[in-house]
Amino acid sequence: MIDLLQSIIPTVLFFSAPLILTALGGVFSERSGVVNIGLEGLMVMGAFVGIVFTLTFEDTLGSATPWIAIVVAAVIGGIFATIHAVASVSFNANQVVSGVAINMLALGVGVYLTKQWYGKGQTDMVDGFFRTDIPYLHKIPVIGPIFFERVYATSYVAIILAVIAWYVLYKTAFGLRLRSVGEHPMAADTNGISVTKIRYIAVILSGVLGGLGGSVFALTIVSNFSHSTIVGQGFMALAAVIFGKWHPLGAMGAALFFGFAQSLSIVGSSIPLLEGIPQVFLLIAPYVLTILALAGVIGRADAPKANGVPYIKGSR
Amino acid sequence: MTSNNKLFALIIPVISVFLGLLAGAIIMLLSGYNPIEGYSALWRGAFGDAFTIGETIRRTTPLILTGLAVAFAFRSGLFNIGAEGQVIVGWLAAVWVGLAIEAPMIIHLPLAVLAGALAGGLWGFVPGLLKAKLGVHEVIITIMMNYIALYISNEIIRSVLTDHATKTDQIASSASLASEWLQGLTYYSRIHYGFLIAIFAAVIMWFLIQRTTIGYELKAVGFNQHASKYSGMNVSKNIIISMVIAGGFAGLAGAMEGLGTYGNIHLMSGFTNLGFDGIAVALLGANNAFGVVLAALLFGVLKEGAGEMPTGAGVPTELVDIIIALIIFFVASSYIIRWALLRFKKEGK
Amino acid sequence: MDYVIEMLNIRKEFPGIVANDNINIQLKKGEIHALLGENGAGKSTLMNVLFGLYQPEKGQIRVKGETVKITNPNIANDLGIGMVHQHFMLVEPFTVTQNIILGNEPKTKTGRINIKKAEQEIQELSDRYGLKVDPSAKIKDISVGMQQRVEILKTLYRGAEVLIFDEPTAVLTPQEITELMEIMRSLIKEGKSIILITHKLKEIMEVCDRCTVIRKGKGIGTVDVKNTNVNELASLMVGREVSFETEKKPAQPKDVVLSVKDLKVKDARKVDSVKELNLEVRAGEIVGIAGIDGNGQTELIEAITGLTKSQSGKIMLNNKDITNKTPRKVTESGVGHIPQDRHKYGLVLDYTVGENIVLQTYYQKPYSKNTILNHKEIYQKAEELIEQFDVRTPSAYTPARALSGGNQQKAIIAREVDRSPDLLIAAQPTRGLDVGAIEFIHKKLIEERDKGKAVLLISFELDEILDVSDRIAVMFDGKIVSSVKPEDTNEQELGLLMAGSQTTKAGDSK
Amino acid sequence: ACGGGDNNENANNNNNDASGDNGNNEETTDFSAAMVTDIGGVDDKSFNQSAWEGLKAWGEDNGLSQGNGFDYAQSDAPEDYVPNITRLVRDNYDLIFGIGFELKEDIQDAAEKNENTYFGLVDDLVDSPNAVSITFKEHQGSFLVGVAAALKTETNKLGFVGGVDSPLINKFEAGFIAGAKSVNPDITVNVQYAESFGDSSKGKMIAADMYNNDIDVIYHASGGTGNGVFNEARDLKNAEPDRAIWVIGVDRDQHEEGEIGDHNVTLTSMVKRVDVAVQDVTKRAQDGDFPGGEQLEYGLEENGIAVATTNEEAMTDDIISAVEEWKEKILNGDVEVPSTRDELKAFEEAL
Ligand SMILES: Nc1ncnc2c1ncn2[C@@H]1O[C@H](COP(=O)(O)OP(=O)(O)OP(=O)(O)O)[C@@H](O)[C@H]1O
Ligand SMILES: Nc1ncnc2c1ncn2[C@@H]1O[C@H](COP(=O)(O)OP(=O)(O)OP(=O)(O)O)[C@@H](O)[C@H]1O
Ligand SMILES: [Mg+2]
Ligand SMILES: [Mg+2]
Repeated sequence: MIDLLQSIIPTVLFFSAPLILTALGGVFSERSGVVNIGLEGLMVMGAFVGIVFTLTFEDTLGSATPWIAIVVAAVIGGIFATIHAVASVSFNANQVVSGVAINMLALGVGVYLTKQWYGKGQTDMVDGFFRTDIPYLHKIPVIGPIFFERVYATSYVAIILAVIAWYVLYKTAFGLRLRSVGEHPMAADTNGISVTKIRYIAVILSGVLGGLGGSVFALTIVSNFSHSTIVGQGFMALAAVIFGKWHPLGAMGAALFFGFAQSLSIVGSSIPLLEGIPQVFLLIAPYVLTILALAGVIGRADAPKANGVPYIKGSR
Repeated sequence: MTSNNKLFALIIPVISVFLGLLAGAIIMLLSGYNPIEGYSALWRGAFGDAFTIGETIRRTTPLILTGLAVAFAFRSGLFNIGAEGQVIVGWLAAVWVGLAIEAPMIIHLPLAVLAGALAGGLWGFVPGLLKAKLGVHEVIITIMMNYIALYISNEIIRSVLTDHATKTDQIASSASLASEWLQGLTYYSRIHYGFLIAIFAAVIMWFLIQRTTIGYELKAVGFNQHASKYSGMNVSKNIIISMVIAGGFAGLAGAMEGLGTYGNIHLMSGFTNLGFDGIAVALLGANNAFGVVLAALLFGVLKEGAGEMPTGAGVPTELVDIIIALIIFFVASSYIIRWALLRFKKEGK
Repeated sequence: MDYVIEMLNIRKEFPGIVANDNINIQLKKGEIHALLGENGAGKSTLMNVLFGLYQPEKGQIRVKGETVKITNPNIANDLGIGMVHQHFMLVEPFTVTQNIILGNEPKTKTGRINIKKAEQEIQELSDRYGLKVDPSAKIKDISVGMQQRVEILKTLYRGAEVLIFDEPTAVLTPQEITELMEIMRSLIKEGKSIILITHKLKEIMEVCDRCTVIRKGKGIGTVDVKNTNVNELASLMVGREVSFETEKKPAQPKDVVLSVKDLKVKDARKVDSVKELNLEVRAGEIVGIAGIDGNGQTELIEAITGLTKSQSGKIMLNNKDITNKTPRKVTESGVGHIPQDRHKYGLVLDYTVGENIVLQTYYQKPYSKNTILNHKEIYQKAEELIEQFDVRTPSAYTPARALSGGNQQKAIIAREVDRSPDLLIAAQPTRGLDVGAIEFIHKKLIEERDKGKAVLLISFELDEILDVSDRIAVMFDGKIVSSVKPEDTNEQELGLLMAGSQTTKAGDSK
Repeated sequence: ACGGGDNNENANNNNNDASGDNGNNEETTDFSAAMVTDIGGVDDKSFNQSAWEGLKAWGEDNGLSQGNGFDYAQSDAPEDYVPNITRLVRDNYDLIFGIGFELKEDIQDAAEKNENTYFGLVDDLVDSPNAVSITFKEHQGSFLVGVAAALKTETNKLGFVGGVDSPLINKFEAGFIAGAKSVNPDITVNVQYAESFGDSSKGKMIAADMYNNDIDVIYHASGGTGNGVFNEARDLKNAEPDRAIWVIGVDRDQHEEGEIGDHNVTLTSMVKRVDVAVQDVTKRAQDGDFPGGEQLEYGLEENGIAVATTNEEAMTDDIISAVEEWKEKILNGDVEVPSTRDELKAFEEAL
């Protein structure tokens, strides 16, 4: 059992980290009332920037490179997300359409620039992040080896950010305002809160976190960028947002759940009692499990009331 | 006011598309390509000759249907990201029937098409049911259903429809939508009778939504569930119906691919993207049947024409994706364009 | 002359209409100034302009003589202007405290919200002005009355000197209204000034010093309340004479249409709210249910109309059992329902007036034949009813959303009455409506009675109950505690009965 | 519609002048050839790229340049194949390659409809007098890397990661297992399919699980999914440089993917010389003996399949010599390498 956990947990951690980060972005955006199915595109941007930056500076900056790379990716992601903000907050665009456009645009730009700069459809390989032992913690008996030995530090960055996100959303004035804008923008407005400003910040934050998620994914798992680097992770992150009921910790839990299910479906084939099962069942297991979990345990999830509704002054 | 709206409803998409193309031209200039060449290549690629026109129509056909699938659900306040999976199962079912049974065309073809629609409908039923009975959010269920569809269909192709092959045999000609005649007209493009089905489906949606009590209920539920309940409608039933019909449309899209374009189904190592494009198509078409047809056509033209741009003008296809994305942005932001127009008219007075 | 607020020649247009057509209003320090006008006259608009939600096309606003531009609510707040909106501006999932401090949150050094501090500030305020609230309760769990007190606290918390109340009493029970009056007086004592929008002339006479009247967007003038009277105000507002006492012939009750036996219903939070209730309504009589909000009236109606399940007991209509039947079955068996919340239940706001007119009948001939709608029939019927009930709307094709509340209500009543149901349930039918509309609706209810229909009227307005009903059933704590005739009772007696055995629970347990 | 006629001329012409100059370099030819990629461009570091390199090499030998003389059309989705092929036909290319089994039907149709144009299909069979099928004996190459793996493994546990479970990939699987077991029958091979050629995270998870169950050599035939395999291997190697962690690449020499510090986890790669095949066929067509209707199968003897030896320290001399031995056995027919799971069964029983 212990060693089963020991084989699953680290997998769960590296698989889930990008989803957690991106899902947090989704939580911020949707809590402020801006639907964001552009998460996929934001991850693409992040992956692209993360890889390009690492490729360019790996030699000069050495082992710090991936860390700087994900920060840069976060920044660019934030900038890229402002497109979504302008369209859906300032221009009152249909937020879903704008999100779809973000997805197309990111992929187009990413692959196009890759071809322009490297003359080929995908970049070379980078080293990116390596697993490490988390200082001190990995010495803890039992827990240590399972959770803190040979893991990606970025996984814990993601988890810590989830906690921070929770604190920001539920303990600070900014969080209160952000949620009020997503629930009842006019009420916020009459209290002198700028709906536009808050929503911009939230959407840009989702870009920052999506960029982080994408770059972490690329630098811990894929090691290069191409049109098929990000395929559906953004939508899984969106699923995690809803699964987690638009709550940062909930979203984290959901992402971890996905990771767990995935890793089970793979480890499963080497678990004796599951060996007989046809592979297809293991393949769909993660998704079926999710549906069962939702139907059985999680149940109804209500989006923030004003989610997806552009706020136009003086109209009811 | 309303007359204005009607006018705008026509003008705004046009302006948006124009602005999108303009932006695309600028990008091409900046990256050192000749926009004129680029766009004329795009035009040739889409309308250059009988063949390309045939292919353009062919490419538009399933997009109309997935567009309807998303739009229809939206009308009753549901977001169907599941068209992707519904397409796959529809494709599978249609081909299955196309292979499994022997019958005269008048029976076989409709049966195969119907099978596609039913399979898609079934795939829409699950999220519909969970939403209606347990309030589980349809977005997440449909996403999961997409993956399940993908893997199951691959497995069925491998171990049921074939003896471990990459693709099934061609379906019986009695189940095929392909048309020698149309192909002859279009220099062997893969245009098939499916586009008639797609148009018909659009008419069906328009009729259902605008002219029948079913549509009246679906829209009411979409707008205000409390009032719908008060007025004696069965909210759950309507949610399920809506998802099933939506799934049916997407299933038809799959049938178009299976019975028309390819005449078989092959192992898929990823999604078709028909479903995801359907989201954009639906919303560009303002979730209205007629609009969806136009939006799908726009998509079909751009994507088909895109193929010609690399060989024709040396412009990479990615650039075309960028242009499409920009067009979508401008259409999405029509509010600001409307606003600008109103402004403009005020000045005018 | 020291005016705290002066709005001069204000003009505000909306696509299609001029909501305010150079209106003037001047607010003296320390006065309660009424703003009176029909539904859709332009009151809310004018006040939204003052509060910075709308920008006027023309006109001037002065605060303490200074000309100011109020481009957003922030500026209004800074100028000491606070507004209690007609439709509350409260975030439902938030607590009372969170709603009040939203936008002006006290912080600790760590950037964390200082809830402790906030709560005690709020406590002080509510003690000072006698505004009872539960700081840690969630908005969605508290009564409308308390929600309104929260709105008031919001303005006070921001140090408002001038308070605008947009139809505060429309949603309150009589008890809550008396409390509100007290609150206003104490606010004045503390040196605040108040603009009060209301359709209830009695309230104006009771608390206001002056009253500005507007009609169809135009200013009619300002009068001193002490040298005017209800009828003058009414005719100023409507532009014609208005009769108040609704004259009606005595009722001739016939056989029982609705009979409710030992009914038990749980409310949304699964607590018993209707407890073994018994009630009968006969053809040709109007039974008024008097009671303080939150004593099970809502659940009673929802149970009868099939919107909620009843735990036990029987509901019979014309001796047919309709217990726990679906809303559709209930409607078909001859029940009409004018719901309490017209925006939530009564209308699909995004549907046209026409589409709303057939909300329960769209599936029947002639509006549809085997599922195909017949728009011609639908809109013919709509125009006919619009005509007959004089619903003020540009056309039958206008979305219900764009109608004034009064006219939205008329549309609903038109729809329900036109089906000529054996039992017509009217829940708060005149809430938020101007006297003209109220007069009209009362007439309609009595007409139905005279046609031999049974009418069940639920209202928190005692004078409405007293005017319109033939028999009054007092509801307290989920039961009918007594049944009296309007002519042998009065407001005081009713008030006591409604309060049950003197245990005054001022509606805070909704 | 489009000029089959001038096509016809072309074909004749080049037959003529082909007999004139014997494909002498630098002198340009008016024979033209182009290819349609399957999904992914000519820079997919895989056989689209390899094919393109072959075509380029041929073109440059004949002083041609991209766009005139030779070109490619990129497909981003299966539905692009037909338009791309047709486009090239209309541009009067004399020889058109379809790269990848996915183009089978479309090349078949095109060949039937344009009998004056030559077609070539890589990785599957077409049947038409003006079309040639180019397939590879991947099972042979896989067999040899299987041999290498068998000699390298210390745990006698090997892993195979496939993309989508399909006949083509099964070829790799069968050959690999056969090769490994011929060296040491006790070796076990854990076979996993990711059901995707682009799912790195799954590749990484599978690899992690395999290495975790002390498998020390993984052979992947899974395109982009392989990225995850290499990623995991490099990470493990980085943590324990002395631990034996190996990946075997596919289609082309994936040495670069294996680099980690001064180590390299790429043991070897099963190289598929699509370039050789394409160049060869084009040349023959240009010289007027287009193998129309034939089914060319490029294997070890045609140099269509090779085993990379870039990683010297890993591919020790005795491994290389062993590989050479087995290569001989295959060439002279002592060993018949299985190419399907059934053949594999039979093969294993025969061991
Ligand atoms: N946001 C808006 N857009 C368009 N028209 C509006 C808007 N708000 C109000 N109106 C119109 O302006 C007119 C005045 O509205 P206003 O809200 O001032 O009425 P009111 O006096 O508050 O009515 P009530 O007594 O029912 O509250 C009405 O005809 C209304 O339809
Ligand atoms: N976006 C809008 N377009 C058109 N009319 C509007 C709009 N928003 C509000 N109105 C109208 O403005 C008028 C004033 O709105 P208000 O908030 O006062 O509601 P109301 O008319 O008082 O009805 P109620 O009191 O029942 O809510 C109403 O007629 C309302 O329908
Ligand atoms: Mg108002
Ligand atoms: Mg009102």
